[in-house]
Amino acid sequence: MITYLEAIREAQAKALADDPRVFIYGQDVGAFGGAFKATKGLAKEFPGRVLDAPLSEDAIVGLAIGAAIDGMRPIVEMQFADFSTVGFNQIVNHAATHFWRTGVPCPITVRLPSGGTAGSGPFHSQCMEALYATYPGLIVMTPATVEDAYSMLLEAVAIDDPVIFCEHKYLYYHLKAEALPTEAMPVGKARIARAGRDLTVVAYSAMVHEALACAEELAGEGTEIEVVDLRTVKPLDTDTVLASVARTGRLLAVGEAWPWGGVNAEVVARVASDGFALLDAPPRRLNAKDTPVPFHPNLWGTHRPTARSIAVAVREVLSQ
Amino acid sequence: MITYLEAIREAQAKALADDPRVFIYGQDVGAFGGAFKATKGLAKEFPGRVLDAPLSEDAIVGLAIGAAIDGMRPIVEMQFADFSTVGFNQIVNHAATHFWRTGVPCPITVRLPSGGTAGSGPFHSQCMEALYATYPGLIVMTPATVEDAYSMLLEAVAIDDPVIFCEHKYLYYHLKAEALPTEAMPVGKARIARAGRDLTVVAYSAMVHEALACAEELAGEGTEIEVVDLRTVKPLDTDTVLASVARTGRLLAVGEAWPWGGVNAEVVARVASDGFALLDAPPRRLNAKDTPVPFHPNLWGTHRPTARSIAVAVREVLSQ
Amino acid sequence: MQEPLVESVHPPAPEEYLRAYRTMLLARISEEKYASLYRAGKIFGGVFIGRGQEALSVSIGQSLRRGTDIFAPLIRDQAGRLAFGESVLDATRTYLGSRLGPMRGRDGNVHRGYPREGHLAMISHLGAMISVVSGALFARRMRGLSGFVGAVCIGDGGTSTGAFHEAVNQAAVEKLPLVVVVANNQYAYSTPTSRQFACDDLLDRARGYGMRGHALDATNLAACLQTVGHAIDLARTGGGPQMIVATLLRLCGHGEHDDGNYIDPKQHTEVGGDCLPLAERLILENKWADAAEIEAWRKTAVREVDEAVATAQREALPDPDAEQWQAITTARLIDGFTE
Amino acid sequence: MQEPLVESVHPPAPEEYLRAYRTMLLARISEEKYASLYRAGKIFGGVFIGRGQEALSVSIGQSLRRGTDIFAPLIRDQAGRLAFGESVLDATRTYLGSRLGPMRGRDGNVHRGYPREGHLAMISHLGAMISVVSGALFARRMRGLSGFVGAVCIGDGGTSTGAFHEAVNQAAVEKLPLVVVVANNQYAYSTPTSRQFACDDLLDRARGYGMRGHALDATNLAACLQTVGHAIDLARTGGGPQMIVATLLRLCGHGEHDDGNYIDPKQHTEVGGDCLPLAERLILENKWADAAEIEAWRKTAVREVDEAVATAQREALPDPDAEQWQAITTARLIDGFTE
Ligand SMILES: Cc1ncc(C[n+]2csc(CCOP(=O)(O)OP(=O)(O)O)c2C)c(N)n1
Ligand SMILES: Cc1ncc(C[n+]2csc(CCOP(=O)(O)OP(=O)(O)O)c2C)c(N)n1
Ligand SMILES: [Mg+2]
Ligand SMILES: [Mg+2]
Repeated sequence: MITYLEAIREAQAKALADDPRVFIYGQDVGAFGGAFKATKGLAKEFPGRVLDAPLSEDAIVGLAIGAAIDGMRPIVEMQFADFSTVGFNQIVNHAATHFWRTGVPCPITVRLPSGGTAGSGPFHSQCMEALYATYPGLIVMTPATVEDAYSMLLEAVAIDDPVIFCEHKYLYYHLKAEALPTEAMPVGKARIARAGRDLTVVAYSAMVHEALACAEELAGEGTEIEVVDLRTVKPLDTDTVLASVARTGRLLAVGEAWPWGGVNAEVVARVASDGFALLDAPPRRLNAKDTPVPFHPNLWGTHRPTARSIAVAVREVLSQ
Repeated sequence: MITYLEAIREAQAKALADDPRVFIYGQDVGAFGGAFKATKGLAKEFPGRVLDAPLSEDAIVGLAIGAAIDGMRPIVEMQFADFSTVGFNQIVNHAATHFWRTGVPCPITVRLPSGGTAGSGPFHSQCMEALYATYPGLIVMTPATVEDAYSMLLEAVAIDDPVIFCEHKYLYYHLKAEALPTEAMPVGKARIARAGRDLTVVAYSAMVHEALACAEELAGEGTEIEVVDLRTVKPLDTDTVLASVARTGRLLAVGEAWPWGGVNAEVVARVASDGFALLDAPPRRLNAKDTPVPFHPNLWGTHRPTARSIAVAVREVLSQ
Repeated sequence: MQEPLVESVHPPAPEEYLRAYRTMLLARISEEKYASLYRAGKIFGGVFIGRGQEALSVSIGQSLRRGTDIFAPLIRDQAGRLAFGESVLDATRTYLGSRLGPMRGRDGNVHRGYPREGHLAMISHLGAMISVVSGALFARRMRGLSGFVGAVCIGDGGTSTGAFHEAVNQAAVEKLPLVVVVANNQYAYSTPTSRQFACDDLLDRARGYGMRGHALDATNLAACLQTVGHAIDLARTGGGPQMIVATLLRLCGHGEHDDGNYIDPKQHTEVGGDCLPLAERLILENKWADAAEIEAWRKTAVREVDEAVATAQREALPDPDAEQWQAITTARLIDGFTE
Repeated sequence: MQEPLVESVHPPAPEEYLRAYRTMLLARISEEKYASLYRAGKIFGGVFIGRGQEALSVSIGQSLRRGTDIFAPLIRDQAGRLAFGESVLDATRTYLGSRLGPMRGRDGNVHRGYPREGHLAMISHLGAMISVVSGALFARRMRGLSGFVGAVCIGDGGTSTGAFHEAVNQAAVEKLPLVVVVANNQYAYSTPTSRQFACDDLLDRARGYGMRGHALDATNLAACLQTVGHAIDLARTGGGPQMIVATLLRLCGHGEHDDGNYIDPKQHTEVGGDCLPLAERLILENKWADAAEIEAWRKTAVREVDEAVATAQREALPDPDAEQWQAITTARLIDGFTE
């Protein structure tokens, strides 16, 4: 059995082994193996290629950009996604614009340990995928499975564009697979995580699992929901989403991020524009509440969508 | 005649005169009067209350936050909206969360000279309203008229919450009014900038004027479009938008920002969810292209929506 | 700007010293309690303690005047917080998620604060609090007040943030009465100072900002009280911003989830003195108190902590249904979007 | 770490000096041309020139080796760019929006660069280029190369950015062969240094990072060539990162839209020498060239600039219909969203 977190470690080990241009840079990623142990043992296995950085997110990303322009394939680990606000400028104004401005690609991968877990609070729980997806020039990956965590991270390092890799902390230990994948779905394509005829739930990252749990529960009541796992939010695979809505006629977009804008708004807007005639009922969104992510589990459990609140929303859409 | 820019200056003069808690802080805002002269003469008129800051956006916002928590009403001028990425963390993680976390409000106003003008290029043209609107705890204003620039800035300073004030550089000199307003529409309410029966264009900031120019042109062809000026993008006045769509049956959301996510996605998603039955055709969006904002006017003129490209999109929606 | 100050340490007034010692004791005991509650799975979120840093921290809180001054503590400042007037009960409430705690379950543990009382509520992003303290000082100066001062804590790791640099430089330009206390405890999480900076002495940075610098051995409570007190006095009386660089060792893991096994054992001999027994020894040597008295204080502290835990555990937890899910205060401007 | 270096200036080899002088002349003349084109409404975007800063800038470009080294110029580095090997034609193309310019109309003027040749394309956000140069150096070291160096320019204003601090500290920790050249031209836009920093001398910062510092009078070309050359040599030969703090005055507005009327006239007497005539005087005094030769060089430079303008003006402008509107290179991952 291999966890989502181990898959991330293994993907990095493979990238380091296969490609001498790869190195890892971030706070405590060296001998310590990272705050979550995503780089455990790698500093020893690949001497001089897994390096501790000072507490300087702007300079961490900046150094990675310079190395990438010069032909390397750096992987940056942010200790938490939330701290990427401090490296934000280098990511969105430097890495993202470099290819378009100069014709020279900037292949960095920025790993963002993302999303909420019980007790993490306002500054260790954020979902930042939409922030980055808004900027031209970035690829934004949001793997929901062990297999995707592994194969998409490999792909992130391999492609010539900057990638924001949003790995979900809630899945780190909870999610397990039998083995690492040997084949992979192409990046940029969404996946039907569960087939169903009554309603399409579009989700990504940890919310895929809440949606699947909800689907399981509703199946007992005779309702079959289809769950689409976006896998990447930029590019966003509109075709797969539309094909699903064509089958079900109903859409619920579920995301852990805040309600204003973001992936859910983008999904609903695309379906409303390009699949208007497919809809038998108004599309709906389910998001976290419009406050900072609360610290206490009692509040946190209500702040973000869960299988239970998804089920409530599904029933509402089905009733229309 | 008073310009949009002068209205911003006058609002700040009035705020300084009326409320001893107000001060202005930013690069070159003092004796020099700001890069755009939005604070012209104010340092002299209000000694010690209009202060030049070092080239330190994070510390500029941080100082304003501390002063606001301590009872002041700081106005921060970013030299360009684009540089607010460097003060981003203090805005979104500190100012935005403070009231919710502690119960103590943080009434700062951050002025962002926003949007494109010919020749400004990738780093002096950005529209950042959606970035900030995503975060709980912020109000985001996007005035499109001289009157709104004046009265909304006064309101921004008056309210107890942090406000991101997106003033559009293209409107600074181009837009003129007879006089400053003595009354104002409430903040948070959208405005029907032009009434029409055939299609609703929802816009904000500079795009309101492109939409109005387009409406003028189309009126000659017998097509009457209604233009809704959002005025604030957070809160977003869904009711006024829905009421307009109820009259016209058709929606085109127009924004100068990039296509993924943002205000347009939010508008379309809200209308699709809450006004599905009102729509006679699929809603549509028109945005800038998904690249950095180009420097050369030849490219820039095509990158962002214009009256002409809006007309093309309007005809497309009307043909459906 | 003057040369870094290296003061000869003469013991402070006994009452001051004993007050500080008792607060250190309370900090140590309360944090040991939180750590054990954490191990028992009774605390959500991380537990980060100030073991070994109490002398430095208490000196800050005790040298400040609540009601006049601003204090921005960080994760290792239980002692400073208590000395600045926080009750053990409020601290404990935050750890145990009581709805009556200052953060009402919305934020946790070390993020607590009481901004109206000048005790700021840290955000996690290191370096961010410095300019915010400056802002409060700036506000007070603008209102014509005087005699106030602000103190802000930062670690060796935190000195590498851009926020630190911008804010310290800004405070110097504005000549604010700010005391920046750098606790160089040799590690930022697992990262030793050799991977954090390359200067001979962080104190050299003071001159580069045009600030007065103060070196300090933070294992020595008398030195801490004297140097911190002096720097705060200087700032308070118009001396401009001050930078203290205190040397010590983090005598624990980064948080209670971490055993800190990467800490170089040599550090323990070089800078690893534990300020608490060292302070106790001085008390006994000076006969300011005897062992029995100290034991009685310890018992009092243990009782206070136990009572706080018992009280907080009886209190209601946050209730999502009673919660006001709104991040702004201007009700009419709450986004109408409801899901 | 050693003491800041104050070197006695002995004139460099005449050929080196004359080469630098001719590049300065070309820089000055080309920028005067851009300024007049700007006034005539022929240039989009801002025009920012390096009047008075040419001696410093040229010394950087000329001391570096194109193909081996990395150079990150800023807005006042026309001279350094040309010395590092940029053609006047490519510079002019960028100002005039030619589609054949390095930025193809996508970005403009001072933002141009040729990253494949080690000439980086600045983003506007000040401070951001420093860590990026470090990254390229880091990459080269990792690939086992040696003998390379990177130079990065920053202004007095730029030293206040968090990005500057993080990057300079990082370079010191990594012991990279980086030369950070601070051009203290007394103003950041309208802001005088008194509102920018409070230290006695920015050079004091070098020690705080554990870097060697070099003071420099940037009105003196011989001093610039010597000190910049020396710092670059030190970095190249394993001396670790170097910081140069050069003193001069910005002899123009911030940009050509600005008359700079806020500049304190006293500054002109104190630090306001113009490096170009000063360099010319030294040439004449040393009889390295006579007035007629210098006049001939000037004419050559004028002709080169005029030709570049004429050529660039004949070239096609960017065409939105021919433009590839895609910000990423992996075609299969372009977002399918089309409007
Ligand atoms: C900007 C930022 N990046 C990363 C972190 C994650 N982080 C939390 S504590 C810590 C180490 C802090 O070290 P130091 O400043 O020396 O303080 P100490 O823990 O030693 O008291 C890190 C990296 C953070 N809080 N903020
Ligand atoms: C982070 C950031 N904030 C603001 C600006 C706007 N700006 C452009 S140039 C400038 C002044 C720069 O002064 P200095 O660093 O001294 O360089 P100089 O212009 O004197 O060469 C400012 C404030 C910017 N480019 N980047
Ligand atoms: Mg530390
Ligand atoms: Mg300058």
